Amino acid sequence: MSKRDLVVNDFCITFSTVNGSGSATANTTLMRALFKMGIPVSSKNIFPSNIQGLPTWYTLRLSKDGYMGRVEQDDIIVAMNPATLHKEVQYLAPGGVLLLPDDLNFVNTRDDLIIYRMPVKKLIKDAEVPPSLRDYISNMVYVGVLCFLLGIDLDLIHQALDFQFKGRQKPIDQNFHMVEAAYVWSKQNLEKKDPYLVEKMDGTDDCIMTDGNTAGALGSIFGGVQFTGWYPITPATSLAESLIEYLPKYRVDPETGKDTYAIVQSEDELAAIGMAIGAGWGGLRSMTSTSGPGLSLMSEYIGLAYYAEVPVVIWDVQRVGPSTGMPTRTAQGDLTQANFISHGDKNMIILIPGSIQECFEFGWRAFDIAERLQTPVIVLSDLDFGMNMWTSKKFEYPDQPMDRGKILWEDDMEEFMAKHGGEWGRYRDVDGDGIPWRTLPGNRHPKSGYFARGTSHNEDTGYTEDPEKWETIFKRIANKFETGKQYLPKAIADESQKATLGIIASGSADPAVQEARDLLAKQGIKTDYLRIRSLPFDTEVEDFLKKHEQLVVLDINRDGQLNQLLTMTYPVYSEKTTSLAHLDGLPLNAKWVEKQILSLLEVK
Amino acid sequence: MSKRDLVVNDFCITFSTVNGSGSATANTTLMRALFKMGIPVSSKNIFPSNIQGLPTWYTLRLSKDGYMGRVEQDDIIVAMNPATLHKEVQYLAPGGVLLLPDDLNFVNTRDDLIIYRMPVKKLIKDAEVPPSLRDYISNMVYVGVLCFLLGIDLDLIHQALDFQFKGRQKPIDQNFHMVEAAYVWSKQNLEKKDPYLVEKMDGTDDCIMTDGNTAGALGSIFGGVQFTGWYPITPATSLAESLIEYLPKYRVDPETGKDTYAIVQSEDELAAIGMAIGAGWGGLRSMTSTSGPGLSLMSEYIGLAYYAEVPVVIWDVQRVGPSTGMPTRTAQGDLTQANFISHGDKNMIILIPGSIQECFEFGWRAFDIAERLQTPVIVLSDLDFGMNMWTSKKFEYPDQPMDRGKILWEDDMEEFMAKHGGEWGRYRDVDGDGIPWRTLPGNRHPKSGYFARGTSHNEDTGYTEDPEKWETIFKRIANKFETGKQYLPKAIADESQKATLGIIASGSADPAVQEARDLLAKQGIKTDYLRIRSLPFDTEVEDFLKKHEQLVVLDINRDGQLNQLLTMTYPVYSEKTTSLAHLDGLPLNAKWVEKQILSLLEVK
Amino acid sequence: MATPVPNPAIQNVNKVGLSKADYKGLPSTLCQGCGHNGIAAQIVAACYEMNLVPEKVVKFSGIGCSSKSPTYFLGRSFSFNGLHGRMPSLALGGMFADHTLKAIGVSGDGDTASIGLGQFKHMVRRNLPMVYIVENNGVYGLTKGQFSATAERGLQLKKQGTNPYLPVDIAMEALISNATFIARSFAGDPRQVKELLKAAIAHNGIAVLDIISPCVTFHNHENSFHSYSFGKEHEEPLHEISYVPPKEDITVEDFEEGTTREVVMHDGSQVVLKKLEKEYDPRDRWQALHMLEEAHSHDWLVTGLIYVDPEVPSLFDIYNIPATPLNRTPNSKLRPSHEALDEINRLMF
Amino acid sequence: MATPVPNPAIQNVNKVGLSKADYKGLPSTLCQGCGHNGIAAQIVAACYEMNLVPEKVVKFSGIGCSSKSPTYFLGRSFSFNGLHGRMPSLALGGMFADHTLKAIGVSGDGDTASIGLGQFKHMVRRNLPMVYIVENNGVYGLTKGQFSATAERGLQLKKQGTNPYLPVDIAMEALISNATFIARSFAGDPRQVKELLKAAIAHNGIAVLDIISPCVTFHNHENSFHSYSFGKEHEEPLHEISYVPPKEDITVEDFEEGTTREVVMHDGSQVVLKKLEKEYDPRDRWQALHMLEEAHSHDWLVTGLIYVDPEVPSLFDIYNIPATPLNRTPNSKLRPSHEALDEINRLMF
Ligand SMILES: Cc1ncc(C[n+]2csc(CCOP(=O)(O)OP(=O)(O)O)c2C)c(N)n1
Ligand SMILES: Cc1ncc(C[n+]2csc(CCOP(=O)(O)OP(=O)(O)O)c2C)c(N)n1
Ligand code: SF4
Ligand code: SF4
Ligand SMILES: [Mg+2]
Ligand SMILES: [Mg+2]
Repeated sequence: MSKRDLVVNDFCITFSTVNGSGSATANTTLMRALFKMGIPVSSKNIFPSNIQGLPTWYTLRLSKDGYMGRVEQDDIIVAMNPATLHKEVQYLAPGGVLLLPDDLNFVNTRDDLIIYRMPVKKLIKDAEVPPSLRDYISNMVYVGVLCFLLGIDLDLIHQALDFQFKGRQKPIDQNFHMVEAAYVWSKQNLEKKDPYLVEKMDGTDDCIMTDGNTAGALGSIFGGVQFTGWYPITPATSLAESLIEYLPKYRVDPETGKDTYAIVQSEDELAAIGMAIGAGWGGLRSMTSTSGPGLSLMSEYIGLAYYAEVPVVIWDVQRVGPSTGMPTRTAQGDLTQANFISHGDKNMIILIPGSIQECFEFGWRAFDIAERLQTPVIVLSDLDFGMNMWTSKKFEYPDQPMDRGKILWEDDMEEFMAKHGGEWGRYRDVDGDGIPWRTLPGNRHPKSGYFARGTSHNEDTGYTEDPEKWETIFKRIANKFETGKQYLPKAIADESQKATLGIIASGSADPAVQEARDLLAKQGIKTDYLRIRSLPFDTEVEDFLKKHEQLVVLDINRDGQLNQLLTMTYPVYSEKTTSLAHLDGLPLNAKWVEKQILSLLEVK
Repeated sequence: MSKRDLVVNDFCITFSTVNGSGSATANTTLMRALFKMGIPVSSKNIFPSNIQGLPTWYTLRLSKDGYMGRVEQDDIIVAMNPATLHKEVQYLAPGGVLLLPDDLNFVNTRDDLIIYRMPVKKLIKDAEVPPSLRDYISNMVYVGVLCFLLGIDLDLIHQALDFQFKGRQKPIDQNFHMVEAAYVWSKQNLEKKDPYLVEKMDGTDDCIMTDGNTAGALGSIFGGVQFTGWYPITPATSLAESLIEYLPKYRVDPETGKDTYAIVQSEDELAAIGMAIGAGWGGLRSMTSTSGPGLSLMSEYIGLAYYAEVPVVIWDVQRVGPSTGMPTRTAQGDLTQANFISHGDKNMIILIPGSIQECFEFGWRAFDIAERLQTPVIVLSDLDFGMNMWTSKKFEYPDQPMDRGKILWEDDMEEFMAKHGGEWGRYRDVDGDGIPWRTLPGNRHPKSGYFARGTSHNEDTGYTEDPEKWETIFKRIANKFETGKQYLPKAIADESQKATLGIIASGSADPAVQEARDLLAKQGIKTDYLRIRSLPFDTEVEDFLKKHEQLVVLDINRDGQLNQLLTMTYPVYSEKTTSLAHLDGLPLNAKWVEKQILSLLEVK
Repeated sequence: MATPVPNPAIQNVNKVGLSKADYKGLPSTLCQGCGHNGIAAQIVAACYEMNLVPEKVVKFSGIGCSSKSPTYFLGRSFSFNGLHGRMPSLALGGMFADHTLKAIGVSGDGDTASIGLGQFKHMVRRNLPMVYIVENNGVYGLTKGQFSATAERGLQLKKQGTNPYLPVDIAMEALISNATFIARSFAGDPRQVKELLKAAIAHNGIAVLDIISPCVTFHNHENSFHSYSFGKEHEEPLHEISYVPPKEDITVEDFEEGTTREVVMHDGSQVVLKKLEKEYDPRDRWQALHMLEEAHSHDWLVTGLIYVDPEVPSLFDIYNIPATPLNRTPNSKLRPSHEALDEINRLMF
Repeated sequence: MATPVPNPAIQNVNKVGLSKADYKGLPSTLCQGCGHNGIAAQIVAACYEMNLVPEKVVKFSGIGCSSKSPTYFLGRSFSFNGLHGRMPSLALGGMFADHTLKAIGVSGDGDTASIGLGQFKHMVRRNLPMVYIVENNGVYGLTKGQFSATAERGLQLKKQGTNPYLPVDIAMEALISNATFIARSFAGDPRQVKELLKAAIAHNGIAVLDIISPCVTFHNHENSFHSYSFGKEHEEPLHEISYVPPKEDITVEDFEEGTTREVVMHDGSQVVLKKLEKEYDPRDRWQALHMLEEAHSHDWLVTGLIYVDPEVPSLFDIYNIPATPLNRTPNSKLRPSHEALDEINRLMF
C-alpha cells in the first residue's frame, strides 16, 4: 500500500456489543491511548434503554482536524454481537474493515471488505482468566488486535488501564495480559491489508477527555453549588452522581471538616425542584438536574420561582421526547417547552452550552445569572454532550468572582435603609434595573423578614388583587429581563468568511456545523456562523440575521424549535431563513448538514 | 328632566359589598328581572380569593345594543361596603348615582353625584326578619329601591325569586316582602333626580342567561361525556360541579336506571389527567377541567396522550398567572404554554370559545375532534366566561352526529383485516390521513390487543430505538395534524366593512372588540375582524392576514401570546401587525381597545 | 369475532381452551437472573391456571425495569405502559371503560413508594379492583442503582453512599389505606407467588402484592434485604396458600394450628390457607397491623396473605354504572334528546 | 443591626424582651369562627411563651384557607407561601439554607392528605425538623366545599353528594412513616393546642400536629367529625400536657395512673403529660399504633401527644453540615482553588 493511500488519524471505529457485556473498559482504554498519542478523539455511545443483553454501539472517531461530530459511516467495525452483524456491514465504508470473533457465523455479502477474524475464545482460554471475568476481559482481545493493526503502543494501553483501575495492579495486569496476548497473536497471524493507521500528533495539548455531565457538575462545584435536589433520570443521572462524587473531594471546609453543600435525592421531580427552590430562596446556590419528563413535572414550581423571584438552576439534559420517547437518544426537543414553561406570562432564561468546556463554564455562570436576576435559569444540555466522552479544551478557572446578586444581610440592611428613607421592600425597584434587593431567612434584622408567595403581591409582598399593583410588579419583572440580557452569554458569530449565507445553530449541533462549514468551504461555498448560547436573544443575534442574505437554522428536533423562537422574535428575517430540523435520536452529522445546505443552494 | 336626557336600558350598576354577605341573590334577582324585560344584561363579578369579609364588586351592565363587555365607569353604584367607598366614588361617571345605607359615614368629595340614602337597618327591623337572616335579606333593600328608581315591575322580581328558590314559598316571601317594603319606602320618600330608566324591549328573545362553565358542562353532556377526572380549582371548579349537577338529570339510562358516565374527584391534577387519559384510551369520551396551575401539573401526562395518541379533552378555565397569581381574576395567559406543553416536539389542538354559546358548542365538539384525531384537545376558556353570568343565545342542539373516530370492535376487526391483508396495526396509516385505527380494551378479538406506551414504538406498538421507525411514527403524527385541521372550528372573519385595518382576537376578548368596532365605526374608522377559534391556524387565518394592510392582535395577557403564535406561523405579515396586549386581571373593555387603536392610527 | 373455544383435541389446554403459550409475552430484555422475570413467569402460570381469557385482562405499568414486565406476559392482552409513578390513575380511568376486565398492574418500588406514593395510596383508598404487583428490589434498576424509598436503612450503593432513611413498608402502607387484599412474597418462591397471584386475581377490589424481587445487577449485596441471599435466609413464611378454583368448591370449617382455613373470595372462589407456627387470620385487620409492626421491629420478612376482606364494595360497586362496559354504550344513550336541551334552555335564567 | 434586647421597663414582655404584639401577623381574612383563626392565635401565644425570636422562625405553607394562616402570625418572620400540596419540599430546601431556624409549616387536609400525601410522607420519613400543622377540616375550604381525603365516609356536601371513601388518618400516616413527634388536637381546645405546639416547637425533628379545625362555612353539619358540635362531644382527651420551659427544670420520675410523666425534648426542655384514664406512654410506637387503630375502629377522636421519640437524629444531624447556617458560608469557601482545577484537569482522561 502506498503511503498516500494510508488513512492516518482520520477514521472511525465502531464497537458493536451487547450492553452489560463490559465493553466500556475496552473502548475507553483505546480512547485514552489514542488521546495520549495526541489524536483528537471522541466517542458516541448508542445504547438501549435497558440494562443487559441488547445491542449497543460505541463509536470512536479519530480526527486529526479535531472534528467531534458523529459520522454516518464506519471505517472499522468490531462486531461482537451476532444479532446485529447484518446491520453493521451496511454501515461500513467502501473497503472498510470488519473485525470479528472467529466463531461468529457470518456470510459476507460485500466483496470490498477487509475482514480479520479474532480467536477470542481461544485466547481467553489460554490466558487463564477466572471464569467469572472471562466475558468481561475477552473484550481486551480486540484492543490487542487493534493495537497491532493501527499501530498503538502497548505502553499507552498500560497507562490507560492504570488510570482506569486507579493503580490497582491485579485488574491492570489481567486486562493488560489479554491485550498483549492478542497483540502477539495478531503480529504472528494477521497480515495488515487495510489503510488505517494512527500516529502521534499534538492535537490534544491542553486538552482533557470527559463528558458533559461531569463537566456540568464540576462547573457547578466551581460555581459554588450549595444545594442539589435531584431525581434519577437518564441521561441526567450522571450529572448529579458526579456532584456526589466530586463534592466531597473539593468542597469540605478544611477548617471545620464540614460540608459546604448538601445533596438530596428526592422522591420525584416535583420535590426535587421544590427543594431546590426552597434552598434558592434561602440563599443557597441551588440546582436540580433532570431530563424531559422531569422538566414537565417541574412546570408548576418553575412558575412559582419566576414570580416569587427565586434563583435556581435547572439542568435539562435532553433526550428524545415527547413522553418517555427514547431515553437513551439525544435531542434538542425541549427548547420551546422550556421557553414557555408554566402557565401565565413569563420570561425564561435558557443557557445552551455548545461544548464540553461550556458545560463547565455554564455550570458556574448559571448561578451568577440566577442570583443576579433572581430567577430560574434553565441549562439545556443533551445526551450527546452529557453522556458521551469528548476531547475538550481544559476547564478554565472562572474569570469572574462569584456574583451573588443583590442580597442584604443585617448590616447591609441598615445601610440600605439609611440610603432609602428608612425603608426596604422586597420587590421595590430602587435601582431602576428591575432587580430588587432580597434578604435571606436567618437575617436577624427585624425589618428583613418578608412573605414570599406565588400569589399576586405588591412591592412589599402583601397579597393584592389591585390591577395596578399587579401590573407594577409584572412589568417590572419583564423589565428585569431586558436589563438582564447583559449578564447572559452572547451568541458567538464567526463571520470570518464574509459570507452571504449565515448558519445558526446551538448546543451539540455545533460540531457537525463546524465540520460542514469546512466541507462546504472546500467546495468554495462560504458560510458565516452564529452559535446561540442563551435566550432571550440579544442584539448580536439580530445583527447577524440582518446582515446575511440567506440564513439556515439548524435544530436537532422535529419542529425546528430554535427557528420557531427566532421567527417569533425577529419575524422580518424569516423570509430569508430556512429551518433545517432533523430528529432521529442520533447526534447531527456534518454530511447531512452539508447535503442539506447544498440542496438548498441548488434550489435557489 | 327632559325625555332626551333620559338614559334608557344603557347603563351600568355596580354593587359593592363584602363577599359572603349574601348579595349574590339580590344581584341575580335584579339581573333576572332585567333579562325578563328583554334587556340584554351581563354581569361581572370581581371577587377576592377568599371566602368571607373582603370587598366584592358585582357589576350589571344593561345594554340595549347587546354589548356584553366590561365597562370602566359605573353609572350607578350601590355602596354597601364602607371600606371601599372612597374608591367606588372615583369610578362613578359624571353625574352618576350613589346609593348607600343611611348609616354609612360618607364625606362626598364630588359635587356632581346624585345620592340616595337607604334606611336599611330600619327597614329590616320593621320587616321582622329572623335575626340569622337579617344580613342576608337586607340586600333586598337595594333591590326594592332600584326597582323604584329604574322602574322595574315588582312582578318580575317575584318571578325571579320564584325561580331562584325553586318555588319554595317561605324564602320567596321573606325576600319579596323586603323588596316591596323598600319599594314602598322609596316611593314615599325618594325624589328621582337621575336619568337612568329601564323599559321593556325585545333584546333577549331566544336568549338564555347563564355562565360559561355551566355551558361547557352542558355542552360536554350533549357531547356524550362518559368520564371526568377533576380536581377543584378556581375558576374551573363550577364546570365539574355543573357536570355533577346535570349528569344525573340527563344521562341516566332510562332502560337500566344506570349512569352512562362516571365522575371522579381525584387527589390532584396529575391524577385527574391520568384518569382522564386512561378512560380516553379505554374508549370513553373523557375529560378533565382545571386552571393554570393544574394545567402545568398535567404537562407530563399530556405528552403521553399526544404520543400514545389518546383522545382526551382538557378544559383550562384561565385565571391570572404565573404561579398562583390572582385566582379570581381573568386572563388569556396560558395560550403559549398550552401550545408548547410537555417536553419534546408535539402538536396541540386548542379550541377557544368566543361566547357562552360556543362554550356549549365546543363542549361537544371537543370530543368529536379528540376522538377523530386521537389526541388531546385543550379548550381555553377563562374566568370571565366561566364564572360570570351572560345573556347568551340559546344553546343549539349539535348539528352533527357524534364522531367517534376510527374505532374497531370485534366485527369491524374482521372486516378491516379482510380488507388489509389480514393485518391490523395500531399505528399504521392505512388511510393516508395520518390517523390510524384503534381498538379498545374489552375487544374480544384475539388480534385486537396492543401495547400502548409513551416510549418510542413501531407501527405495531413494539418498543424500538430504530431511528427510521421512530421517524415514521413521528412524521405520521405531524401529518395527522395537517389533515386534521379540517375538523377544527374555523376562524370567523367579518369583512363586511371592507376595511384595510384588520383586528384579530379570540375568546373573551370578543365582546370588547365587537363594541370597540362600533365605537370606531361611529368615528368613521372601518375595521374588519377575525376571531380565532382554534389552533393550529388554518388558511382562513392567513387569508385574513394577507388581505389587510394593517393588523392589530388583541390579547388579554402581558406578552401578546396570540400574536406570538401568529408571528411564529406567519412571520411575513408581522411588519404590518401590532400587538395590543393588556393584563390586569379584569375583562377587556371596549374603550381601552378603541383608545389603543385610535392612538395607533394617529401614530401612523 | 373469534372467541377462543376449548378444543379437546389439543393437549395441555386449560378450561378456556388455551395453552400456556397463549399467555406468554415477548422474550424478556431484563437482566439474566432478575427477580422480575420469575414473577412474569408466575403471572403467566396463574392466568393459565385461572382460565383467564387474555382479552379479558388489561395490563398497566409505570416506568422501570419492573414496569417493563407486562411486555413479558399475556401478549394478547391490552396494555398501557404509562408514566413513572402515575400508573394508578391511568388504570383507574382505563378500568372505568370496561370494569368487567381483570386489571393487572406491575410497578416497582421506586415507581410505587418513591414518586408514586401518593397515587398508590389514593388508588388503594378507592379500592380499585386490580392486581397491583410491586416488584420490590429496594433500588432503581433502570436508572442504574439509586436508593428507592424501600431501601433499608444503612444500605450502601456504589455511587450513592449509605441510605439514612427507614424503608417504606408497602404492605403497611396498603393496610392503613384500607386495602382489601394485601400479600407479600418473594420472587424466589415461585409457588407462593403463583398462589398469591391467583388469590389476588380472584379478589374483587385492590389486591396489593409486595413481591421482594432482587435486582441482580445493582442491589445484590449479601447484607441486603432485597437480595436473594438475604431473602432466602430471613424469609419467614407465614402460611402456605394454594388456590382452589371455583369449580372444585372445597370448604374447610375446622381451623386449628397446622390446619387450613378458607377465605371466600368475592367471585365465590376460595383461598386455602395453610397455617404455619403462628395462628394467623388474614381477615383480622388488627392482627395484620400487629404482625407487620412486629415484623418491622424484628426486621423480619414475612410472606403470605397478610390481609383480605372480600366484602368491601369495590370502586365499581360504589358507582351506579351498568353491567355492560361503559365503552360499549351506544351513542344514542350518550347524547340527550332535543327535548332535554329545550328544557335546559328554559332553565337557563 | 437591631437584635431585640429585653427591656425591663416594658411590661408584658417575655424573656427575649418581646410583647405578644411582636408575634402577631396581619388581621385574619378567614371566615368568622373558622377554626384556623384559633390555631393562629395559639401559635402566637406558644411562640411568645417559648421566647422565640421571630427572626429565628421561618414559616411555610401550601395553598388553602389553612395555608393562608402564616399571614396571621409572626409578621416579622420570613415566610414562604408555596404551592398546593408541595410545601414539604420547599421547606426542606429552605431549611437547608439555615437549619438553626425553627420552621413552622401550616397546611390543610386537602393540601396534606389529598394532593400532598406523597410529599408529606417523604418529608416525615426524612425527619425534617419542622412543626408541621395540619388544620384539618375534612373539606376544601378555599375552593368552597369539596371532600378532602380526610372527609369521613358518608359525609354529605352540598354539591358533591356523599363521600364513599374512608378518611386518611394523618396521625397514622405520620406514625408508619416513622414520624418522631405526632400529636392531635382540636381547634376548640386552645389550651391543649398551645401546649402541644410548645412541645412540637421544642422537638428536634418532624413534629406533626393534626388539629381538627372546623370549617364553619362549608363543613359544619351536625353529624360531621370535623365540626365543632361533633368535636366537642366526641373528643376524648388522651392526657393533658403542660409545657415546662428549659429554665424551670422539673423532672417527675414516678409515673402511675393519674400522675404525670415527662418526655425530655432534644433541646433539654420537657413535655409534662398528665395521664387521664388510660395508661399511655407516647414513647411507645406500638402503643401508639394500637391506640390509633382502636380509635379508628371506634370512630374516636383522641387528642394529645400520640408519639414522640426525641432521640432520632434529624435530617440535619444526618448531614455533615456546619453549625453556622449554610447561607452564611463566605464565597471563599464555595469556589475551590486554582490548584483544585488543575488537579481535576489532570484527572479528566
Ligand atoms: C418522571 C420520570 N422521572 C424519572 C424517570 C427515570 N426513571 C426510569 S425508571 C426509574 C426508577 C425505577 O425504579 P423502580 O420502580 O424501583 O423499578 P426497577 O427498575 O427497580 O424495577 C426512574 C427514576 C422517568 N422515567 N420519569
Ligand atoms: C395545583 C393546584 N390545584 C388546585 C388548587 C386550588 N385549591 C386551592 S386551595 C385548595 C384546597 C384547600 O383545601 P385544604 O388544604 O383542606 O385547605 P382549607 O381551605 O380547607 O383550609 C385547592 C384545591 C391550587 N391552588 N393549586
Ligand atoms: S437492572 Fe436490576 S431490576 Fe433491572 S433488569 Fe437488571 S436485575 Fe432486574
Ligand atoms: S371557608 Fe372554611 S376553612 Fe375557609 S376560612 Fe371559611 S371557615 Fe375557614
Ligand atoms: Mg426497584
Ligand atoms: Mg381543609
